[in-house]
This record gives sequence, structure tokens and C-alpha cells, in this order.
Amino acid sequence: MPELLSITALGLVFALLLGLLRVLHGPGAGDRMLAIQLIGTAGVGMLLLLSVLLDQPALIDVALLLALLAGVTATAFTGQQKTDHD
Amino acid sequence: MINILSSILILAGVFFYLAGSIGLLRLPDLYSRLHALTKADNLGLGLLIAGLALHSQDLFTVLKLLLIWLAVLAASATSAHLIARQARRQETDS
Amino acid sequence: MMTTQILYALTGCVIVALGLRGALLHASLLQRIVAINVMGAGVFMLLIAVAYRGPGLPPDPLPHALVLTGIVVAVSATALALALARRLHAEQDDD
Amino acid sequence: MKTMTLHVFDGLLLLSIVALAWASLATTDVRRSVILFMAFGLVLAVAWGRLLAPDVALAEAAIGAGLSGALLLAAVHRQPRPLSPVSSNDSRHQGPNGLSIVVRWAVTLLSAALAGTLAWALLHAFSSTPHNMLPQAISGNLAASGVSNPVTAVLLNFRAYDTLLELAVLLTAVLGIFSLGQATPGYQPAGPVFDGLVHWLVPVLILMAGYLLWVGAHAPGGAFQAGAALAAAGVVLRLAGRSRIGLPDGSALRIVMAAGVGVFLLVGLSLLLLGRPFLGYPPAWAGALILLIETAAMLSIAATLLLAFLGGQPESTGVKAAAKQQREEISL
Repeated sequence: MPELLSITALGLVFALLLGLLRVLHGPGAGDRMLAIQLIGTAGVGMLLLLSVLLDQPALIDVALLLALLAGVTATAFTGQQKTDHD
Repeated sequence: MINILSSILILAGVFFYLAGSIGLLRLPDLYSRLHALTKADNLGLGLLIAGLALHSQDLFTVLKLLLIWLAVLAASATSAHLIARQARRQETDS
Repeated sequence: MMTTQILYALTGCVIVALGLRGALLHASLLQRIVAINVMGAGVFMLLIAVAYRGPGLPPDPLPHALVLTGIVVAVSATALALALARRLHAEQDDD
Repeated sequence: MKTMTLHVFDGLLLLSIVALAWASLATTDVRRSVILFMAFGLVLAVAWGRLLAPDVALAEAAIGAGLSGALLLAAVHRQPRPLSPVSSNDSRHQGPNGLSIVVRWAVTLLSAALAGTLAWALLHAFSSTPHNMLPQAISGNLAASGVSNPVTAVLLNFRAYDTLLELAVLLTAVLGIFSLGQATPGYQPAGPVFDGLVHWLVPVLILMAGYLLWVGAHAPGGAFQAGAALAAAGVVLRLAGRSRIGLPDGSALRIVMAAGVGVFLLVGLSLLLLGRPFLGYPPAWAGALILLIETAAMLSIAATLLLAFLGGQPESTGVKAAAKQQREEISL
């Protein structure tokens, strides 16, 4: 089982690196945000795997917080501020 | 038996992750990437979580895992919508 | 030798250097703020690598506590810097 | 086999971290830089988890990947397109501010020299025999600290002075932000989809904050992470264009801002009156006192971070008028 999990974690890092290429290439900000979403989901997956692999149950909480903050990030990206006139 | 099932689920999860990221890289435009990615990584994480949940002993952990999946699902659906809307708005602007 | 520890510590050094270079070279205030944050992250990585003592062993909690407070102080300093930058631009626009 | 794979995992994770740090600083497009920095924070949270630092990973997930990204993105949205007057697409030949190649190389070499020195010092330190006195002192006294999470014990008991001063630093930062003017304008009301997210995300974040505060005594978590989660709930409300984001008005706000430092000081001084050292908790009360201080600290930290996101004094009418008057005086 640890072998399987560590290889799985490796697979997720590869997914992250592919997402990284999209972040670097863009071209638009939308593409970059999409890639960030992938990196976030891969990060959540990695933390869950590491929590079993390294016997750190607290990493599940980290993954949960990361998952919740993914929503905040997306809204920060698209939120429209009222115009500043002062 | 449970070990085999969970291994299959976890491996399938990683497969979808990789498929999603390859789609993100190879597909031609933002909208098709959006579709590919949101489906693939939600499914990938879902399968991974299902595989890991089979291993966990206590109910609270299983509930947390489920909550993680729901949070990612909702966040990615919302952000996909917002990103698509933003992209459409910028297209009509220019 | 602890490969993991050294790997992360050396990466921390590289990130500190990248951040310092960015903070010195960028013209935009906002990007300087980002660069200083990157530099801080490098220092955090150094400290956490130093605290790591191998798989299965409990790490040293003292650097963790340091980094934890460091993260919170860094974000509030960033906010202060951003507010200063905003005020600076408002003053420049008035001229 | 497992360690081999983990080494490869470490290598690739660090590769992506360095690539993100480099890329976010190599561009002159501020927006791109900030987005890359947010990705950098996300991957860092995984790295902290890998290095068995879940306490730090929690803070990074909430702050590094979430709040500071939101903060910087808001600053990017706010400013009119390029911040630097000279906008050159190619930064390789000439710097964004027209620095000569000589200066750029000098700075690069200087930074590399710093990294080299740091690395040399570290390798030197690693090769000498480690002093385990401090970690042993911490684990030896953990039973008397009132909590079983060693990081919380360091923060709220063994090094409580530092944490008290840190809360004072946060308070100072917010007062500095206050003195710079009023808050940035609010956001436009969210559409139905976004509103749907707000409806469940805000209560879940508040629950998460409570959970983190509670588990902090015996597992990773505590006032800092809880405060950050609570602040994130307020940030979501603000981004969704709500006028009420959970911050109290007027003097109540001031009390909440000062609560962390205040309760900390009160506890410390009361102990002094009882003939104990400042912040030297009696072991029997330590757990309860730490929880009390942490609750106050959580509220203060959340208020501080949320006010930091606002970027100035919130728009209560009295304050606004005063700020306007002050500004007119300055411009005269």
C-alpha cells in the first residue's frame, strides 16, 4: 500500500507540473486561474495521500482548508470592485 | 478485497487527474479546457477520496473527506462559471 | 546525511536569492511586495527544513512556531505596504 | 522503494516551487505575477505538509494560498493598468525601470552570493552534531504546559512573550493602515451562482475556525489558523458585495481589535498580582487560560486580517467625514 500511495503522489506531482506549464503559458488570465484550480485540486490530493503515507492525520485538515480557500481564490479573481473616485 | 478495490479507485483517480491536466495543456481554447478540467479533476479527486475513505477507521475522517470533495466540487463549479463569464465579458469589450 | 532536509534547505536558499533579486530590480511597488513575500517564503523553508529530523521522528516545534507567527506578520506587513502604495499613487495622481 | 519515490516526489515538488517563484518575479505583468504567487503559496502548503509541519501548512493554506492572494489581487484590480510608467514587454535587454545590464548582473551576483553563503552556513550546521537541548526541553515540559500540541505550547506558554508582542505588531500594522485613509470601495453585488457559494462557504469557514481553535490544544491548529479562516469568511462576504461583512461598528470594533493584546496582558498582569511570573501559568489552569487567550487572539487576528483586506478605516459615516476633512486639510 505505501508503494502504491507514493507512486500515486508522484502521478499528482506530474499533473501539477503539467498545470504549471499552463500557468506559465497563459495566454489569458482565465487560463491561468484554471490552471491554479488544477494545482489546488492536485495539492488537496497530495495532502490527502501524504496524510496516510506519513501518518499525519492533521494533513486532512490542511486539505480541507485548502479546498475551502479555493472558493475564496476564485471569487477574488473575478470580484468587481466599484470604481475608486477619491 | 477492500485493499484491491481501494487501490483501483486511487489509481483511477490519478488517471483522471493526469487526463485533466493533459487536456488543460493540449486543448485549443479556454472553454474546452474549462470543460475538460472541471470534469476530470473533480472525478479524479472523488475517486481518490473514495479509495482513501475505504481505509479510514473513524467516521469523522470519512465525513471530512466527503466535505473536502464537496467543497472542491462547489468551488470549481463556481469558478468555472465565473471564469467563463469573465472571458465572455472581455471578448465583448474588445 | 539527511537528503530531504538538505534538498529543502538548499531550495530555500535559492528562493531567498530569487526574492532578493526581484525586490531590488523590479520597478513596480506591487511586484516588489510580491518579491519580498517570496523571499520570506524562502526563509520559512529554511527554518522548516532545519526543524525536520527525518521520517517518523517528531520535528522541532520551535522553528514551526517561528514560521507560523512569521506568516501572519508577513501578511499584515504586506497589507500595510499595499495601503502605503495606494496612498502614494493617490498623492502622485493629485499632482 | 518508498523512500526513493518520495525523493523523486520532493525533487519535482521543489522544481515546481522554484519555477513558480522564478516565473512570478520574471514577468513585468503585475497580474500574472500575483496569480503565479498564489500558485506558489498553494504548492508551499503541500511542502510544509511533506516536512511534517501541519501547523504551518494550515496557516499557509489559509493565508499564503488564500488571503494574501486575495489582498494582492484586489490591489491589482484597483490600480489603473501598468503601475510602472515604462511598460516594455521584453525585460531581458532592458529592465522595467531602464536599469543597465551591469546593474542587473551585479544584483544577480549579489543575490547568488547571499544564497551561496546561506547554503554554506547551513551545510556547515548540518554536518556538526545537532544540539537537541531545546526540543528536549520542550517535550520534557509539555505535560505542564496545559496543551499537548508542542507548537501551541511554544506559542502560548513557553514563548508567550513573543506571541504577545506579535499581536501588538498586528495591531500596529492595522493602526498604520487606518492612518493612511479610508477603506477601498466595496464590491459589486454578486450574481446568483456566486451567491450560492457564499451561502454555504461562509458558515463552513466559521465552523472550521471554531474547530481549528478547539483542536489547537492537542493537534495542529490554534488561534492563528482559526483567525485566518474566520477572516477568509469575511473576505468572501466582501467580495460578494455585501455591506455587512461581520465586523462590528465603532467602539466594538476597537475592542475586538485590541482584545488579543488586552486579554493577554490582563492574564499576565493578574498572574503577576497572584505572585507568579508574568504569563507563568499555574499548570492546573494553563489549559483554560490558553484557550481564553487564544479565543481573544483569534477574534483580534480575524479582525486585523479583514481590516487589512479593506485597506483602511471601514466606511462608518463619522470616520468617513473626518477622513475627508483631514484630506482637504492636507491638500490645502
